[in-house]
Amino acid sequence: MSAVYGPIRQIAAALAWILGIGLSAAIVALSRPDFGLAELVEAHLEESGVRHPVTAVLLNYRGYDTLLEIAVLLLAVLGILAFRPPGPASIPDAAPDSSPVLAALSRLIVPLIVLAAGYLLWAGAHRPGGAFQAGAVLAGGGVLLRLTGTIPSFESPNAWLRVSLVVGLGVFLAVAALPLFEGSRLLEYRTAEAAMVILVVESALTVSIAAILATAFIGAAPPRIRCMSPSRPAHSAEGERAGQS
Amino acid sequence: MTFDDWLPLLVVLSSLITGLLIFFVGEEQHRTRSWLNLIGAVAKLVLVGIMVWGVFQRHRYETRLPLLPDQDFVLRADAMGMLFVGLSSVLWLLTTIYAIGYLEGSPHRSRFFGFFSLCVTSTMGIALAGDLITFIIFYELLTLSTYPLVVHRGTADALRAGKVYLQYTMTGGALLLVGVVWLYEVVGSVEFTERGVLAGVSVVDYPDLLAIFAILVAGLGVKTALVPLHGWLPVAMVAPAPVSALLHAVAVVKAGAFGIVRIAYDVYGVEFAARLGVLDPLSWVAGITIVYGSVRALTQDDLKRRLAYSTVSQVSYIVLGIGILGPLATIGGVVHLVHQGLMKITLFFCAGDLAETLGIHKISEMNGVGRRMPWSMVAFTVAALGMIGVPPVAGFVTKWYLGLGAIAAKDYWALAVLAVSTALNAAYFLPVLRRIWFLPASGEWPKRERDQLETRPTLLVPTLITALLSLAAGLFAGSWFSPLGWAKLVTAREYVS
Amino acid sequence: MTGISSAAPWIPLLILLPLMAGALSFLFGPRGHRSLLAATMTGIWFSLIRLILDFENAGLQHYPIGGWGAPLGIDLRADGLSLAMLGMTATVGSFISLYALGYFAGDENRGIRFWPLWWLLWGALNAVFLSADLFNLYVTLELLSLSAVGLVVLAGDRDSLAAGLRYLLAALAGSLAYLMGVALLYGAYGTLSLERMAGLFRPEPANTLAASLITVGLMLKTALFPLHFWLPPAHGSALAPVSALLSGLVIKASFYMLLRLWFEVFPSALTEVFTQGIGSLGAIAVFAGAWLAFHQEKLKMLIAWSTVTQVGYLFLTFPLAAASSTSAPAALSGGVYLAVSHAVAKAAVFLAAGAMLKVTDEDRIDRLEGVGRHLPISLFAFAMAGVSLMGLPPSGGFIAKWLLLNAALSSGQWWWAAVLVLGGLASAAYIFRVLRRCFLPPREYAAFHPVPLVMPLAALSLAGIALALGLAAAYPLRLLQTGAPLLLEASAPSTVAP
Amino acid sequence: MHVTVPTGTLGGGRKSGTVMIGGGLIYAMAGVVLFALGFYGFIVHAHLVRRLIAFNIMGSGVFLVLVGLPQRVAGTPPDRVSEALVLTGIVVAVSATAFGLALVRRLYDLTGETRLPNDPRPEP
Repeated sequence: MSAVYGPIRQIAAALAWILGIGLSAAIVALSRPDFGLAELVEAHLEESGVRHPVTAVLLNYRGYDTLLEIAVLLLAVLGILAFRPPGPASIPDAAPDSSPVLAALSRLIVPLIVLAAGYLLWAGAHRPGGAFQAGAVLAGGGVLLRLTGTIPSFESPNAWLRVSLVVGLGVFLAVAALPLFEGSRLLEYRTAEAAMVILVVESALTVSIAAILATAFIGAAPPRIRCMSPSRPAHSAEGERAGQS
Repeated sequence: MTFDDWLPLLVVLSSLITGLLIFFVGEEQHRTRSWLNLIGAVAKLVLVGIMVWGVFQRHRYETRLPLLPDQDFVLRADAMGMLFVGLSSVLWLLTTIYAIGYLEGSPHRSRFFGFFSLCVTSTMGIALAGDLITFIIFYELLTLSTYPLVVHRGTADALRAGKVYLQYTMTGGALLLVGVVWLYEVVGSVEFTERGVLAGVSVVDYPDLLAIFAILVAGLGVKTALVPLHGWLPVAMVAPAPVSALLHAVAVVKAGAFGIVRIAYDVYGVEFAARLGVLDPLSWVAGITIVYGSVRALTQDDLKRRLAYSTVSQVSYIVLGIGILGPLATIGGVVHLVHQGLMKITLFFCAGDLAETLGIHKISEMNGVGRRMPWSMVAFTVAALGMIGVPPVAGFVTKWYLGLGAIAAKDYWALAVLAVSTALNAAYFLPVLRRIWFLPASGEWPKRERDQLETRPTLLVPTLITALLSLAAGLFAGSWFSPLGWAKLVTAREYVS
Repeated sequence: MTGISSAAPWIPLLILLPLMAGALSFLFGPRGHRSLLAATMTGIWFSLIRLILDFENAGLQHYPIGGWGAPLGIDLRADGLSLAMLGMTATVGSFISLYALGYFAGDENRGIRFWPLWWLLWGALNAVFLSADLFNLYVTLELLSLSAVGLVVLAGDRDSLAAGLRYLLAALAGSLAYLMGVALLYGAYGTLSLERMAGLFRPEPANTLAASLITVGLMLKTALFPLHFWLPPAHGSALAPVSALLSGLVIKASFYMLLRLWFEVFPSALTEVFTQGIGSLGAIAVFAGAWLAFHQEKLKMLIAWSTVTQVGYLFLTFPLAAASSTSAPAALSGGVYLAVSHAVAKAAVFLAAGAMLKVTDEDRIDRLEGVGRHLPISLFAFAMAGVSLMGLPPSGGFIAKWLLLNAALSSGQWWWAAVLVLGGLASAAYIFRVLRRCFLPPREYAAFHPVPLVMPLAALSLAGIALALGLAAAYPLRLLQTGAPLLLEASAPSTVAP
Repeated sequence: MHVTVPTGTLGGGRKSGTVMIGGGLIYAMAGVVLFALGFYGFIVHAHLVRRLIAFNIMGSGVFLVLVGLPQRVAGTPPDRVSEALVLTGIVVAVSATAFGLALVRRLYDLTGETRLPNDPRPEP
């Protein structure tokens, strides 16, 4: 094993060095662009509907990237759900730690989290912030509630969860497609509407991102996996093979 | 697009559609399957009849469909092709009838007849192909559609034979492909034309064209069973009799020989080929194959194996006819496409009759079988004598013209080859005839009542017809509609007079 | 750059429709997914056909998203190559979808998980083939890889999970290598648009490093030897329809990007060493893959290894296309046509094998005696598709081999011709190893579960198309060669290797 | 969480004359180092969680290069596009990591292994 493996380690080290040195040399030697996008970004900021250039790039100039990116996020959850073992959870779902202090604290802190998320969302239009930050913060709240056992785990996502998972992608797709019906291009907003459209999209994204991140945390750990006895893997593996054909 | 533009395609489709339909016929619906087969075969015969008459009138039938942006899929009816098409379509009908009787009560008949029809389809395509790429398409399709027939019985032997068959034919196909692509690179798109496309080509590409000719002949030589590429043929004898008959009389070996004819006459053109100096080596290979095949045939006790080696030898008569420059030899070679087909299929039919009726597979078991199955054995005798070259059977005509050609071209060694092989043919056929007619019956054969035929009519009738045909081909050789007449027509169109 | 800036909705619809379908199918689960399938497939085909018609009239189609246009915005673009790939995806995808209807009929639990992933994957493929932006291509690739891995682990057993993880790690590493290359190029030229980059790119050492990082990343995703280690387990252990679309479609996306980048953006960096080297890797893949395929015990593993060999063939395109301006069009058409016919044929083979496995519960090749009696249609489909994989006529595989051979001999590179021909014989060896067993006297199978007729029929239809591609090659090839910047670029002397 | 890159110059603020090295270059160099380190870890480690971490280190390296390179020249305005690209990249990396971790966990549940089957690499 290790005999085979020995060389690999040296080769990897050598490659890493070559890569590092080559790349450093490259970025020094790299020719400089005689043109940058920065000016263009500023120039069209007015039409973009937001005052913060990064948000403008994210949701308007290169909104298409963001559209696909939210699909990627959703995929993480779809993938996780794809291999979840079928059938009801074997062990009843017990909260890991149900100390009253923690519960009380979380009940206090969650409203603040929601507030903070709302601010981040609103702020995104003109300063650092936006849907992803807001969604991440909300997801944090979700994880907290899960850890305190306030919200239960789930076998397969119910209708509400499914809606909140896809609302971001759904709304974004709809908004992106709307211009097609009036003969203009994908994601082509009139300057007047842009601000409003972007706000709608951002809000929907916030909901979905929060739901996706929280589900990724909760969904990845079906209740029955929690305790790990040595005999368990083999046995559950048997069950698994029986389960799938 | 008029009817004339579609006729060649229809001729091909007539058996293709039959085959595809048969695949979907239930295993047990024998009646339906037989009818489909016969309808298909007869329809093809009619279409071919129309086409033959038209071609005789120098009428032009050509189907041309785009295959690549700069390359068409061409099916064309010319005198040369008609010879092969006519032979195949007649023998397909007869072999179908024969096979229906032969396979009675055996499994997988849908599969068998399906691939059987595909096999005939590819033969038709090979005969009608108007250029080399179209030719290759059907040539490889033939390999694929005959494999299931070779392994049909599903025994270990059959599978081994199939393996050998594939190893040989696929390698040959690969060589052919390389040769053709190379040829396209050297001279651009190549269509078969009487007297050859290269006739006008300068000798700049001389070495290339030499190598290409060698590759092409090597590729085609596998199916033609030129020594040393003949190994697959005797092994493939495990197949059911109708398959052996079709493989060895019509489809596979003839496809190879026909391909060589096309290359020599319609691509290179005999004059150009002669200038290249490729004809003599070709005729030497043919000569060696003729003698070698006959010698090996002498020692075979298994009837079908002896016939197989006889095929190895006989098919090379065609190649020899190509190799010897001059119209007379060409006539002899081209006409043997048909003659050998008729006689050899008769012999295989008889072998099948013996195996089916009396369970005879070995020559040593054939003593006195003439009294038990007189009709089949008469057919056998006619075909065997024809192979030897006894007038008035077709085989004589072939050897006569080859001989004249050899003399005309002053290739006296070829004359010697003919003499030797004739002697050898006699040496491996006459003892069989002696056993059949003059030795007392040895085997314990099922008795037969007075009013009953010696074997199933579906087996006997095709046998007698092919025997009669090989006799007629010799008797009426003078008439325009005889194979010889066509061969003369072809040759007249291939040589600048 | 020729072509028009289009405002017609067909290009974006090809991406939006499957994504929309993915969201909806996740939202509504099993309810009405048949009508969703019907509607989306109709939409995709309609848009594709309209797009092809526009292309025939006006040539190259540009679609500036949001009306910004490159370099500020992202452009979509459709040329002959994109259309060929889109057509391939739509054809294979449609039949795999129909097959899946039957395959998951008895397995609701997996069915509801399959459809959203599959729709997103379809969307990702179309997005890859239409994108004209280096970074956007990265996002589409990630979308593709994640949905592909999700589909692999759908089987849920330990093998498929391990295979999925292996695949995921390989795919992620590949994406990062690609992205690093893009970062360097963006730093050098300040643009992400393919066409602007094509105009600016100079083969200086730093840029060549970037190009090679991109190439290695994409080679990893295409599973070219020696970076193929992840493919056989993933394609072999996935569920049949998944294996079909992984082998048929997913690996073609990264191969498409390699062609696109090297023959449109970096042609000036094409060197003899690189093209001959990558060709040699392909040659090794052809023979090593065939050898391993021949020695597999399980049917699906044999097919998976056959994919490794076919990927090897694809990479012969590079030495053949770069060698001379005369051989370039034939080589590139041949390479693309091979990718397309392999997609169709390999999908057919996997679907047929899937039907056999589902019916007999037998995964071992030496236990397939006479399987044809139980599944004549599937076996026939397997054989027909096998013809294309062997490169025998009449089939798309043969046309591709014909074109590649032409390129090889016209550029005097007889050694690649040898690889093409011998490789075909090697493929024949492992395909007939499966087929010959079916002529043995049939045996009775322990288990025998009849499957919906749609499964064998879908396989048969794809196999039929694989053969039809060998007889009706004129139109697709002409489409491929009209207004395709790639082929035009390639046939310009600039790409002649020094 | 927007990555805002300071564009102050190392060699004083003089715009005229020779081009000043921008702060971006430092970030890019750091990125290269992270990329190489991450690559090494990704190859040599068998533990799947370690490999996912290594992947994330590589990723951060790429993002630093992506955002740093455009501002390697003193006085160039911050390139908002590259910053947005990095944000997108981060989200993609997050999704992939989440999926990967869940897979690792499930594989552990089934096999009790934290590494891929028949992996020659020993635990360091």
